[in-house]
Amino acid sequence: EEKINECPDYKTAGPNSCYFDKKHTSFWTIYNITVKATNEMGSNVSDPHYVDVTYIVQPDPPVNITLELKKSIKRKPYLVLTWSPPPLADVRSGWLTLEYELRLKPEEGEEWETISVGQQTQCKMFSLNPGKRYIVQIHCKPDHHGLWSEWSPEMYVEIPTD
Amino acid sequence: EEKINECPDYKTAGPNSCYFDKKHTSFWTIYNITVKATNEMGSNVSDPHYVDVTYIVQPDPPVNITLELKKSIKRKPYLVLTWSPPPLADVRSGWLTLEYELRLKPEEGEEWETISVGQQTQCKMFSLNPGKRYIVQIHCKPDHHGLWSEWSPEMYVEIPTD
Amino acid sequence: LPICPNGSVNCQLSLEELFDRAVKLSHYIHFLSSEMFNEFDERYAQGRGFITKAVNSCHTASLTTPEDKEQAQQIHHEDLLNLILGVLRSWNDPLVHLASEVQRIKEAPETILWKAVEIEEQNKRLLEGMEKIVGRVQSGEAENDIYTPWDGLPSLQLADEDSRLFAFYNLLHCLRRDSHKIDNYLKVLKCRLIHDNNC
Repeated sequence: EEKINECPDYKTAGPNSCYFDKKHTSFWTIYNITVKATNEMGSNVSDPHYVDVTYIVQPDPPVNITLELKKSIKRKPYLVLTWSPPPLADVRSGWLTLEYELRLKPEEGEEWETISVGQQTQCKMFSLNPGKRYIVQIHCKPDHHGLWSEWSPEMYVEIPTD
Repeated sequence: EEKINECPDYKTAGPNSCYFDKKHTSFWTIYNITVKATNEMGSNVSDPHYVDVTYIVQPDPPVNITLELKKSIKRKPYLVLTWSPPPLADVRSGWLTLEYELRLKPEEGEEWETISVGQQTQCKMFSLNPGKRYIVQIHCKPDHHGLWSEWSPEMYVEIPTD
Repeated sequence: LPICPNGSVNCQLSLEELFDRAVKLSHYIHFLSSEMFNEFDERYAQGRGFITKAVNSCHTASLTTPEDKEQAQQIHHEDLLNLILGVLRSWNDPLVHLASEVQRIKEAPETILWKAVEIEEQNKRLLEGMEKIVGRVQSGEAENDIYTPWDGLPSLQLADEDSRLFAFYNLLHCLRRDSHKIDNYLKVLKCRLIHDNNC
């Protein structure tokens, strides 16, 4: 039989909201959420909204991003990027596995070039235009389901011309 | 205890060969393979050859290779290459992660310049000699273990002189 | 790096290699299961309200599985391994029938048909690998009793289309959920046993 629970916290997320903390949500469970409105005339219930938290997890952006310019054996410049998972995302235990995507573009360019790097936390970028200043950002997502994080703050790097 | 199995198929791969299809190879196992030669004088067994199929995976070459000549803001020509993973390699699911290398050389030149581009499926080539005709090829390999694919068919591009 | 430095003495994959491959396989199986469910949902379930009935009706529901990180971390690794084995075994039979029954769905796209067969094959392969891992890690005899039977075949063959499609929807929904559990638990075990909880 269906157990109906009232919203545990109407305040934390501001007006007209309901906040479910970890104690009130578990993975692999489909929650049927309805909103009931009542006034002196009576009350009415919204259509049900079905949610499994597994599919709506959004991590924070990656942190500790480093950019390092290196030269290949044939003196060609390439960029080594490293980063760390967001601190709150517990990847250490294996319960959450993140995958990453980075994007870059010349500062005055329009089009971002997006590269998916799977679960790695470092990446080598080749084919960079000497003399150009590039903007680089990284974001992450749980490996199967959930939402991409926001992009990390913009970082800049200038490729030498010699 | 070690189970010894005879070669399942002496024909498919031609003379003096043994062909193991998917049903006869498990990737949880290291195989100890020996070849026994017999004639009227008696028989003899080769030294064991140990094989882990994950280490000998060779993908097909990349496909859908496109070459496009572009002009940078400072009117300098550069080349944009894009390609796709071989169709049989399931990279989308993360089952197989491929890394790529491309090589190019002026048509009449001797020496190939080889550039590793990690998991990217596109690459920009700067510092090309105007007026020169280049040959370009790409190959790929599973990211940890396995063998490089054959090189893709040769593609040609001429760098304009103006 | 030679594969068997000291010849055939103890010439086998390391526990780390076994776990690496098991995790890669479970990731792949869950990826396929998710895609198959989404494709089926998009094509056959829109507007039929199947989700309301699919709540907690999986044949593996009787297996007590960790529902959050703390529970997964408290459970002993041998128990979690045997639980994974139990869930995998419980899916052998339904996956055999899914692969054949899905061929009978009206205009079932090739991508669904191919995935049903591929998942069945890879599930067996993962089961083979898990038995090797358990053999390595387990002190005593591997427990064979964790298993839940599946009696859903008749519902996949119902004459009434709506009921039959709901049966498929529910099975695919459960496969997506259970394959995600297996993938998560294997990643937790790998981090615990191989990387000392420092993945």
